[in-house]
Amino acid sequence: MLLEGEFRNPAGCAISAIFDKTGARFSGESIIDSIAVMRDRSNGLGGGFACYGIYPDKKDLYAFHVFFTIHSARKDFEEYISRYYEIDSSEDIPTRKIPEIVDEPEIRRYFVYPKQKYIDFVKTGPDECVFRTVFAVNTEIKGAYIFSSGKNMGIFKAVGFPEDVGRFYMLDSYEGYLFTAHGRYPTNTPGWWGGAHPFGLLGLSVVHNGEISSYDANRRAMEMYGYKCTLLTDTEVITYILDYLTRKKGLTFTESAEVIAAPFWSRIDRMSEEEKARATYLRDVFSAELVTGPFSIIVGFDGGVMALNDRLKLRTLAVAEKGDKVYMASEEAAIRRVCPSFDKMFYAEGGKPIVYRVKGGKQ
Amino acid sequence: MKKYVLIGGSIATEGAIEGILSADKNADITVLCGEKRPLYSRPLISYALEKKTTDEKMYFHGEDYYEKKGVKAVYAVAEKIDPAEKVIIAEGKEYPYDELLVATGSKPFVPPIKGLESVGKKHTFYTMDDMLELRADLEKGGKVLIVGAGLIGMKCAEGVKEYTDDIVIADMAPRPLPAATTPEAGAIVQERLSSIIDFRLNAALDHFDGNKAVFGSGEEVTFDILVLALGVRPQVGLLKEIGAEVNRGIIVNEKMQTNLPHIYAAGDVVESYEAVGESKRLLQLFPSAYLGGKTAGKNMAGEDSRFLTDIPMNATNLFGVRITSAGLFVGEKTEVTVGEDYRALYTEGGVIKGFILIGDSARAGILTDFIRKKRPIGDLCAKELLAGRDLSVYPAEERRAALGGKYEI
Amino acid sequence: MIDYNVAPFEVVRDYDKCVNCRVCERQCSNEVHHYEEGFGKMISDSAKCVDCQRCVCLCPTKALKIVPNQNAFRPNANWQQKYLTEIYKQAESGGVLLSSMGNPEPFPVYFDKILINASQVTNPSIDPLREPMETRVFLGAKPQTIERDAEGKIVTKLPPRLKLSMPVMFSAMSYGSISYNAHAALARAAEALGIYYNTGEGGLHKDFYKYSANTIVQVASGRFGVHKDYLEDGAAIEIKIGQGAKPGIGGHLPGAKIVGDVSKTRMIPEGSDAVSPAPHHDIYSIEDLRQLVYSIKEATEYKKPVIVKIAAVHNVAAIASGIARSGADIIAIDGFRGGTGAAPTRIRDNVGIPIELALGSVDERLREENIRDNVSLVVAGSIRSSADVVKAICLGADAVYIGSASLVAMGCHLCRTCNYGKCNWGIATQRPDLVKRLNPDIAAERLINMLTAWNHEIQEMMGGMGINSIEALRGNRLMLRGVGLNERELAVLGIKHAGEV
Amino acid sequence: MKKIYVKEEWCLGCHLCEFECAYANSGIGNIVLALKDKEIDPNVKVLSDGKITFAVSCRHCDEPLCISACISGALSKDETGAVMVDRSKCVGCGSCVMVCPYGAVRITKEGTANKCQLCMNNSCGEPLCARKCPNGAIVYEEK
Repeated sequence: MLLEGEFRNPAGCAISAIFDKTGARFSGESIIDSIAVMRDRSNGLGGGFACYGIYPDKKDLYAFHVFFTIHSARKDFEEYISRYYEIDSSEDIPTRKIPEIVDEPEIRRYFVYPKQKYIDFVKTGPDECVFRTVFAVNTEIKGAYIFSSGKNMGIFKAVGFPEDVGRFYMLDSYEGYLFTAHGRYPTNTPGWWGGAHPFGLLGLSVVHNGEISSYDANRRAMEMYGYKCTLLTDTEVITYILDYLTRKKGLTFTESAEVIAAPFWSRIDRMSEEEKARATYLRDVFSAELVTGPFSIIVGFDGGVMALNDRLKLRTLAVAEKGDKVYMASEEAAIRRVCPSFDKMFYAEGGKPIVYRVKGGKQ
Repeated sequence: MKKYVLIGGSIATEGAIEGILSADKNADITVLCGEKRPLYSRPLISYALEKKTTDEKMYFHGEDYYEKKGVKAVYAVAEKIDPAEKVIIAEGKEYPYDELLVATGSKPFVPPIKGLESVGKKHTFYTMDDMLELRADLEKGGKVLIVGAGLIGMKCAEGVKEYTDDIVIADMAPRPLPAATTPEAGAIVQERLSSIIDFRLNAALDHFDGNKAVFGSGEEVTFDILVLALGVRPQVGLLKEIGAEVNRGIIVNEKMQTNLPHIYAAGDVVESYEAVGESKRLLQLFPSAYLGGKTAGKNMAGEDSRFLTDIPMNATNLFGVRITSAGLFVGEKTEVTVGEDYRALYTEGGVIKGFILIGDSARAGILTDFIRKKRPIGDLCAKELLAGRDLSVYPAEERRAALGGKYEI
Repeated sequence: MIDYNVAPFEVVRDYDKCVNCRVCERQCSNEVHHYEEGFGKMISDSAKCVDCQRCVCLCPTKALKIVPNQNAFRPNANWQQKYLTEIYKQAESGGVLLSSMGNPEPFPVYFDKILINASQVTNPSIDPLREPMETRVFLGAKPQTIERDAEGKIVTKLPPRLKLSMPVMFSAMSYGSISYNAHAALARAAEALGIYYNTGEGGLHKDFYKYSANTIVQVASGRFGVHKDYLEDGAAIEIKIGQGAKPGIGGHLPGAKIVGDVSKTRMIPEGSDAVSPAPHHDIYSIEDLRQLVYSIKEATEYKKPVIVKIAAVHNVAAIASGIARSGADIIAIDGFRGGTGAAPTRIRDNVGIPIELALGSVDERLREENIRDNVSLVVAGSIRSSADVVKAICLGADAVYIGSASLVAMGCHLCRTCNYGKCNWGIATQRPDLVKRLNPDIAAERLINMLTAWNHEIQEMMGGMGINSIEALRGNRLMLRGVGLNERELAVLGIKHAGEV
Repeated sequence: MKKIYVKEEWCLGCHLCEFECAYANSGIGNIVLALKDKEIDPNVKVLSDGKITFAVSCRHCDEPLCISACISGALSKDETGAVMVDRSKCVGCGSCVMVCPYGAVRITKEGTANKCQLCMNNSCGEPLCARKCPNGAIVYEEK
C-alpha cells in the first residue's frame, strides 16, 4: 500500500479551537474534551493539536518537533542541523503510554536557532533558514520528519483518535493561549504519524476539514515557488499558500483569505471602484492561490487565530465568544461541551475570514 | 357624435364608410339607398348572369355589411336636400346630417327612339334588378339584340351567351368598346369575337317596330329580347337644384368636396381630378368610386386627404380575351405583338401616359404605377416594358426601400 | 497528358427525389452540377467536386450525397493510394503540393486519450444552474512584488492585460485568406461574447476599427497592413513567429486574392502575391525578438500586452522559456493540427508536434524555471470542443485560440480547398458572389451560439469537478487521467493513467 | 404587423424560396411529392436587375390598391392586416393585376387571382420562404 504522500488522500474531519484574547494561558485539557465530542467525525486514523504559547521560556527559539521512524534517522538529523543551527536543548517529547496509541516512532523536540553564517548565507532571515531546513530534512533525511517548526508553539499529532492523542502527549500538562485540534477521517489507512494533522510550517498551523478541488492547481503553483508538497494533503498546500502569501508576499491574513476564498466576480463587479480594483488585483495576481471546493480551516499563527470557510460555505464552522475566550469547532456541540453558556455564537460565512488577535499584538 | 349621411348604396358609399371609420371610430353613419338592397358589387351582374358567381356572392362583403360596420341603412329614395337646415328628406322622413356624401351614381341612358314603346321585352343592364329581370326573360329563351357595344353591352353579351348563341350586338361606332380601347385594340377584339358574336357596326338605330329593329341603313334585325346599353348618365338632380356646381357630373375638388359646405360627392356621379390629363373628368370606374369615397369619408371625418392619383383604367375579360388598359392613349405610341397578344404603350416626354394590353396582363400594375406617379421611364425601353416587366424596372433605391419595408411604392 | 488520377469523391443523386430546382447548380462554384435540357435531368461531374457539402445542405429534397470514390488502386500498405495520387499530380504539374486547413493524417489525438475527473462523496459537485460558475480570465504578466502606498493600501496598477469572459479567443485568420463577411462575423461575435478575435497578418479593414476593444492585431514577417493606427487600435499586439500548420515557412496569398479592399488593407498593389518570408528578417535570434517586443511596447506606450505566437516544434519548451524572458506578456502556441488557408502539403502533414504535448512540457518548464507568472499561455491547433478547452486548461493553458472550430460554426465543412479561393460557404474566398453567401448576421449568431454552448459545457464540467472558478482548473492536472498512453506520453503530459489514484 | 422583408444584399439567387413556397402551398405533406415533375407557380419570385437578385412577393400594403380595385370581394385584409385571397369569390377580372405596383398578384391558370398570404392559409403558419432562406435575405418580422 502507498504511504501518505505517495498519493492524494481525501479525508473528512473534525476541527476545534480555543483561544484567549488576552493571551492568558490555560490548560490543554479543555481542547481534548472539545474534540472528543466529535469522535464520529474521525476514524482513529489521525489526530493532533497545535498549541501556542507553550514554550514561554524559550519563546525566541525555534521548536522542532521531529519523528524518527528508523534508527539511523536521529543520528543523520542531529548531524545535519548541528551543522546549521545552535542547538539550545533537545529532549524526548514526554508521552503517556496508553493502549489506544501504538507503533509510536521516536518523538523528540529541539530548541534551535540558525547559526549566523547560515543566516548570512540565506540573506532573507532566520525564518527562511528554517523554511529551507524543514524541506531539506523532510525530503532528504530518510526516516526523519519535522512536523513542528515554530517559535513558542508546538504541534502534537499521532495515528489514533484525537482525544487519545491528546492524552498520549499529556496536553493537560501544557498551558497556552491558543489550542487547535484535528480529528481525521481519511478514506484509507496509511497509518503514518506524519500524515496526521495539524500541519505546520514555522509559526503557522492549519487544521482543515474538507477536500479542495483546486488542489493540483495550488500544489503546482506552490512547488513553483519552492514549496515541496510531500504529503499531498489539502492542509499541507493551504499552509504553504498562507506562508507564501503572508510571509513571502506580505499580505495580511484578511487579504490572504480574500485570495484563498475570493469573492465572486458578480460581487466584485458591484463593489466601489477602489474596492473593485483591489479585489480584482488580488484575484488576478494570485489566481493560482484560489482554493475551491469545500473547506473549513482554523489557522493558528503567532499571536492569533483565523477561521475561514470556502466561498460557497460547503462546510460548517461554529464560533462562540465567552468573556476573553473564543471557541471554534466543526460542530456547535463541541463548543457547548467546554463552554455551556456563551455571550454570543455564530457560524462563519463563506469566504468571510474571522480573525482574532491577542490584545496588544504578539505575546 | 358626428352625424354622417351617405346618399346611395354602392362602391363610393363603401369607400366613404371605410374612410369615415378610419378617422372617427364612433361615427353615426346613415346610408340612404334608393336601390332597396344591401351593398353589392354592380360589376358582378354580368358574372352572375354568366353564372360565374352566385347572387349571394354579389353581396361581396356579405349581406350584413352595414350591420358589421355599425351603419344605419335606410332603403328610401332621397328627394330633397336642405343645406340650410342640414337635413335630407326621403320618402317623407327627415334625416339631419353634419356631413353629407352624395353618391347617387348614374342611370342607364335611354334615348327617345321611335317605336321603343312597341318592344315587348326590353331591358337595361346596370343594376342587380336589371340583371334579375333580364335573366327571367332569358330563361324563357329567344334571340337577343344588344344595342351598344361598350363595356356594359359586351359584358352583358358574355352573360347572355350562357342562355343563347343567338346574339346580335349593334353600335353606331365602327368597333366594339369604342370608349375603353384604341382603334387597333378594338379591331383586334372585334376580330377575336366575331366568330362568337354577330356584330352590326356603324349601325345607327332608326326605330323599333315590335320585335324588329330598323337601322339607318335600312337593315333590319329581329329579336325576342332587347338590351339597351347606350351608356349611363350621372344623377346630379339632388345637388343641381340646390345650386351645386355641375357639369356632366358634380364638380368636386381633390378632397371630393362640392362647392356647398359639408357636402361631398363621389363615385359615378362626379367629375373629379384625373391625374394624367390633369383635369376634371367623369371617370365612372370602380376603383375611382372606392378611393374617391374613401377620400371623401376621411375629409368628412375631419382629416385632410386628397385624391390625386385617380386615372382611367380598366381590366376585363371578354369571352377569354383579356383587355387591360390605363391612362390616356395620347402621345407617342409603341406597339408590340407577342404571340396572340397585342400591347401598346403611350409615352410623352419620357413619361408613360397610357397603355393597353390585349391578352396577358402580368404585372400590368407596374405600368399603371409609372403612369400614376408620372415616374420617368429613363433609359428603359418602351418595347421591353411591353414585352415584360417586374420590380427590377423601378429605380434601385425605390425598390430597395420598398422591399426593405421603409416605404410603399 | 491524361490524368492518371480518379475523382476522390462521387456525387450521388437520388433521381426519385431530385425535383430539378437547380439550387445545387446555382450554389456550386466548382460547376459540378448542371441541368441537361435534353434529358430534363440534373447531371453531376464528380471530378470537380471537393466535398464541401454546400449542395447537400441546400438541396430542398435532400436528394444529394457525396461519398468517397470507391474506385481503388491495388491495395498496398506501404504505397497507399494517397502517395500514388500525389505523385501523379506532381508528375503532371511539377509543383509543390498545396493543401488547406489542419493536418488530417491519423496521428494520435491526445485530447481523445485524456479523461476528466468528477466529484463523488468526499467533496460535492456544484450545480452551475444554482451556484456561480466563473469562467472569467485575465491574460498578461503578473507583478513579482506587491507595492503598497503610504497608508499601506495595495497599489492596484497591473501590467497590460486582456480580460476574457471565457477562456476562448478566435485565432488569427487574415482578411484575404478569409472574407470580409467572415471577419465581420468574428469581430461582432467577439464583441458580443466579451472575447477577442485576431486580424492575422492581413491588416485591419477600416470598417472594423470600431471593434478595436475586442481586436488583437498581428504583426507577421510580411508586415502587411502594419502602421501606427493599426498597432494603436488593437487591444493586444501579436507577433507571429510561426504557425502550427506550416512551422518554419512563410505565407503566400496568391495575387488573385489581393483585390480591392484586400490590397488596400494589406497596403500592397492589387494582384501582387502577398509573400510573408519564413523568418522575420529582423529576428534571427531570441534577443532580436526581445528588441521587437520592446519596440512595439515603446510604440504603444506599454499600454498593450504583446503576444508572441509560435508553432509547436520539438524544442518548444526551451523556446517558450526564452520568450517568457523576452518581455512578451502572452505566449501563443499553435499545434501541428492548426489550420491554414494554404500550406505545402508535406510541411502541413509532417512538421511540428501535437499541442497537448507541447503544452504539457511548456507549462512544466516555465514552472520549473519559476517564470510561469511572467506570461500567460494560449494554445491553439485543433481545439474542437469544450472538453478540449477544459483539458487544455487543466494541462496548464490560460486560454485557447479557436480557428477551424469558428469557421466550422460559420458553415465550413473542412473540404480543405481554401487555396482554390472558391469557397462555396463564402468564408475562404474573395469572389463577391461567394462572399455574399456568408451573412454576418447569421454567422455571428452561430459563433455566439457555439461559444455560449461551450461555456455552459465548461461550467458543467467544472461543476462536476467541484470547481467553481476557472483559475482553480488551470494547471490542475490531477483532474486528468490518460487512457492508452505510455509512460513517456503520460510523463510529458504530467498526468497519471486512468485507474491510478 | 409582421411582414416579409427582403434584404437583397444577401440574396443568393438560389431560388430556394420559390420551391419552398410552391411546396408550402401545395397542400402535400412531402416536398418531393409536392414538387416532383411539377411546373411551379410560386407566390414569391426571384428577380434580377442584371446586377443583383431579390425575391418579390406581396408587400401586404397598408392601403392595398388591389383591394380597392377588387370587384368581387375576393381580396380582403384579415385582422392582422395581411391581404388574403378568397379564390372562390374571384371572377378573374384582373383588376388587382392592373393596379398592384409590385406585380405581386397574378391570375393563375385556373383563371383566378393568387398571391402570397404569408403561409397563413396553409399548414406552415409562418412564411416558409423566410424560414428556409439560407442567407437571411428574406425575413419575416415586425418593423
